[in-house]
Amino acid sequence: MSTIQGEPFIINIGPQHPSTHGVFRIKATVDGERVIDAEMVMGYLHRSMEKLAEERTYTQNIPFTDRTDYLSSMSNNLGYVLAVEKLAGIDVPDRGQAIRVIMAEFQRLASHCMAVGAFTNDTGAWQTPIMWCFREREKVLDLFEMTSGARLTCNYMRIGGVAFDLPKGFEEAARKTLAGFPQLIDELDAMLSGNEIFLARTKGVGVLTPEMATNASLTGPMLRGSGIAWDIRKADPYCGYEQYDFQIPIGYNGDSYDRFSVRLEEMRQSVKIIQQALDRLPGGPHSTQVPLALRPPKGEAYARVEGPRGELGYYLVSDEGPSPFRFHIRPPSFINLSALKEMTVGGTVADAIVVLGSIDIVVGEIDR
Amino acid sequence: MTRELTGEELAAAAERLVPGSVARTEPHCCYIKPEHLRETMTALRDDPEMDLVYLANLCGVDYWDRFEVVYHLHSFVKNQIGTYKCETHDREKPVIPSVVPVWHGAWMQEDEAYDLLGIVFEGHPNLYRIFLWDGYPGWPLRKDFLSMPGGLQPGLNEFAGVSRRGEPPVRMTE
Amino acid sequence: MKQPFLVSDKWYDIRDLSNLSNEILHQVDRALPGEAAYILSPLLGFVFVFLLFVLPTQLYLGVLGERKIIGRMQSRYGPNRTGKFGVLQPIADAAKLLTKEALTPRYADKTIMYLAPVLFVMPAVMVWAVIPFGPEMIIADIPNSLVYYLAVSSVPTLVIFMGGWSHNNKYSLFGAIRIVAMGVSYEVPLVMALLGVVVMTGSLSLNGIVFWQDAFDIWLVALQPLAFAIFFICVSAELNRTPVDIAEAESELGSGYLTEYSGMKWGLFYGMDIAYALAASALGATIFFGGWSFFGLQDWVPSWLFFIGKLYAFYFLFIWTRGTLPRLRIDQLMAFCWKYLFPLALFNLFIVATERVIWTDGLDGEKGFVYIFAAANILATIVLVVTWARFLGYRPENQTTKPRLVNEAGGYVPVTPASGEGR
Amino acid sequence: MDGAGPTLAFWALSAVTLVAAGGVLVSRNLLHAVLFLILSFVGIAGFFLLLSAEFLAMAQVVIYVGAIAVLVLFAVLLTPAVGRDNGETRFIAPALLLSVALAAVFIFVIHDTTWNTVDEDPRATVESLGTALLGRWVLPFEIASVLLTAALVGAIMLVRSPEEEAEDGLA
Repeated sequence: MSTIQGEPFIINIGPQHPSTHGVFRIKATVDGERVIDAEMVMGYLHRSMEKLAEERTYTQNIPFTDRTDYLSSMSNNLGYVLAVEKLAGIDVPDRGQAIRVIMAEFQRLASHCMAVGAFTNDTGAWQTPIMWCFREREKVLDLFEMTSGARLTCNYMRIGGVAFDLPKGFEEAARKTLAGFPQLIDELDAMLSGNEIFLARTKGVGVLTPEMATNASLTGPMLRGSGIAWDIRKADPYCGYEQYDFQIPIGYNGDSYDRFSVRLEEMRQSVKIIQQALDRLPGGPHSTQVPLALRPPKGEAYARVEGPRGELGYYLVSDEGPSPFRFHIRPPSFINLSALKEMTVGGTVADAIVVLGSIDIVVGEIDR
Repeated sequence: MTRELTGEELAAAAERLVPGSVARTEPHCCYIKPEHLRETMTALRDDPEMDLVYLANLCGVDYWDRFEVVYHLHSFVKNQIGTYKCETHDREKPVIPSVVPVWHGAWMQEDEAYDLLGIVFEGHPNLYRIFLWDGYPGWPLRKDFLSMPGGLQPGLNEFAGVSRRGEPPVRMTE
Repeated sequence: MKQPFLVSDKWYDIRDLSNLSNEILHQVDRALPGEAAYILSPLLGFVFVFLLFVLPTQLYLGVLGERKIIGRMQSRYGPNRTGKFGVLQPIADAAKLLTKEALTPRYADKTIMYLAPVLFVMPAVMVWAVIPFGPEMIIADIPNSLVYYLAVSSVPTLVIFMGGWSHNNKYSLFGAIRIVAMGVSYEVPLVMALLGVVVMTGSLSLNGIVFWQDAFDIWLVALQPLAFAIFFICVSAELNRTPVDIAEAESELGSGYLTEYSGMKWGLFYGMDIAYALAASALGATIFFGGWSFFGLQDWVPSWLFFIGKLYAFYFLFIWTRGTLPRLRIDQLMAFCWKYLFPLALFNLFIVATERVIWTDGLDGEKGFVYIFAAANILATIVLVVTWARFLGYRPENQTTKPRLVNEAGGYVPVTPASGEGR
Repeated sequence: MDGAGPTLAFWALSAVTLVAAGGVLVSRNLLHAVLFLILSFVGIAGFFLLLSAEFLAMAQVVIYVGAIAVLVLFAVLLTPAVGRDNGETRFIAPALLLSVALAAVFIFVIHDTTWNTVDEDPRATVESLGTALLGRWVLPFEIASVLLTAALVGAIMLVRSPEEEAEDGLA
């Protein structure tokens, strides 16, 4: 007995498609509903930031990092300033570090809200979870606006600290915002984790074995979803993460559902971290004085943070000039795409969309 | 804390696994000879002592006189990170062996380095211009690529007297 | 069968609006010669039902209600800028759609592409002909109105296929293929489920079914819960509502068969989708929720008010599922239809037929036994649903779906039984 | 069956059905042909309605328009040359001959048969249809169902892949 073989044809998922989250294209060869080949096409949003950064001073480069992963600008700022501080050997005061942790974790909350919401949207839940997520994300963005004046591209971190001290009333506002999150996470958990349709759509879809995940350099929830306990906040603590009590959530099978549930649990952990950071917010200056035209000594540095999408690394090479000789971003969502083909081929078109949603890409970061 | 392996440790490990593979050593990194690159990387990945199973970052750098490809390798269990490098001095056709057979994650990063720096990764299954379109003139991240219109030279012209480059002649890669 | 109540034939008796139309017809018949009334009566019915009911409800309560309620479910306001509470939003929508550029792809089959939205409207109007708004308020009281409904409601599948195929677009073709596969499959359990109703009530007429429910003082949703569940799922599938909207599949196919439609051509599809949902709600309310009857209260309150109330309650169910549930994949959907719904519908039919035989032959159609049957059927539904799922190898997820938590970073953490293997 | 209305309807339906049937023949796009076929099915349903056989009319719509036409559409979709001109064939002469012969037979039969006219209204109700199908004609009815079931099972078996058979414990 033979299976019925259709005529394969190519279908372009993107560049303008509701589920590619930006101008990103998958050239999928499909046989009926089954994907037999997938090719990624990107570069629609390429702005050559790495080249532009070589023309600007170290401080001037901070706004660029906002615009790579525009959904987690605080984490991007943080990774970059950490790299510069490592290169130049600058110490950050305690208060500055605590503020950085608070902001980075709030950014993780906001970004995971978007990730979880968009992912459920990709599975076909008609906008409801994403709207709930947006409701809480808005409050986080309000906090950012209160602190840095901007909502999306905050440009808040500075080399040696943060741009401004926390405004008056921030702590109460932050606690009020935080209070909403456990409820949101429980709501999402109740609505999706127990939903048979959602489980049927996500469980066993886009399975990544731990070996595959490691070999394909995946990071963040993708890696943890496959059962690898890896979190740079724990493994290589920066900004005093070793003082905070939190845990790393890891998945079981490495399927789309595990990535989703890991993100949800990470949000819970972030809430925990922020509460601890707010409780023990030290006094003192928020920043050290750093010369405007900073000239770090000759050398190179690779610093990374655990961004919402995974290991966000910055590789800087200095030649004692006022601007980096080489500025390289290790973009988590770009490298997480490495395994897209392996995860989608063999599944249906609908599965491919779910897998893409579970990777949680930001096209600004892929193309840079 | 992640332990950053020093150049000596990295070189010792590479020499132990593949004798004669180390080109030179610096305090924080270790240069591998291109002809031994893939062999050494495979050995480092599979060696239980080093356990560098994870390619954290792959990045090409243009140093005017040479191209370097930087590999940041990571071990989860040992929690250590090491920086290996591989360099080529040929500016016309820089060729470095591909490590895609060792790490699948290198695939797109090597594509990117090829697209922006023009480093050809030998043995890469699908080397193409991942961001820019086919036929794009030149390699934008090279230091001699003149990107600005009007014949302006790249550099910090707005900071008087701090132009640090310009010594080597600027070529139009058109 | 008891007579529900004595409708006075006075034209001002608003308990039954058919008196009014009859009066008008009578006057027309007297005034005009020949068969003018013969031609006028369907027109009059059309005017009464379509212009006075379908169009306003569809435009206002359908579109606006859907947007407002889903907005509330998504913790936002919904339309609130046009008029008080956004009540003029449907009109604004229509004005926008009418003034929009209607794009046509160059290689589209233009005739079919233009024809499809027009043909899509036709069945949406036609199904209302047999929906009883009251004991006499029905345009065409034909004896086989249920079959008529099913016949007419099988046409949109075809029209959607035409629309999807005509664009020469791969996404649209995907949608078209999906709707055809799904429409044909889900019609089978739907008809099987309704067959159970027909066997129990012994009537193919919608009005007859309502009379039966009124006579025995029970709604068929209690008597045949399994049939109701199957009906609801199948109707959702036929209507492309969200848990099963794989033909539109916004996130996968970018609206499937609607991808290339724009302007009012899209607007017709959108509006008529809601009209079909309302029609299906009307059918569901009629068959399973007693239609215009309300345990004798319809003698005093206009029966069509009950009907419309039930209709919107049913329609709210559609909105609710749409605002809550994710979408199934097509292979899961087809497997669900053929492996789960279809056998259950057959079981249901078997049970109902047995009960009917016992009831009429052994128990002389005693009224009280209906309630015993209802209790038995509710029990049987639970047992059947659970056992058939178990038989197909499905086990509910009892264990935690939460991820494991570790304190230290390191390599791969193997899944041990203690940490929840084999969830 | 008298009065202006039914007569008008009869001629309108005849026109629609015949034009649609002609469209099936002349349209070179396979999908258009199928759509014309569907239109002609609908026209036939209209005739049934005109003959007071509502149930037959509805069954015609449900089965032919809702199911069979959709299956034909599937068949057409799986044909590679849907939109191509499908008119050219080497069998024009035999086809013409065959169709003329067939038409002659039909016209002869229609012309020569003495058609019975029934005076009373022949109401084919659902009850009578059901009684007939499960009473007098139960054997052909059941044989037809068995045949269809066999065809269904056969079709399912044809498209099953070995992997599916292996993984499906119920098979």
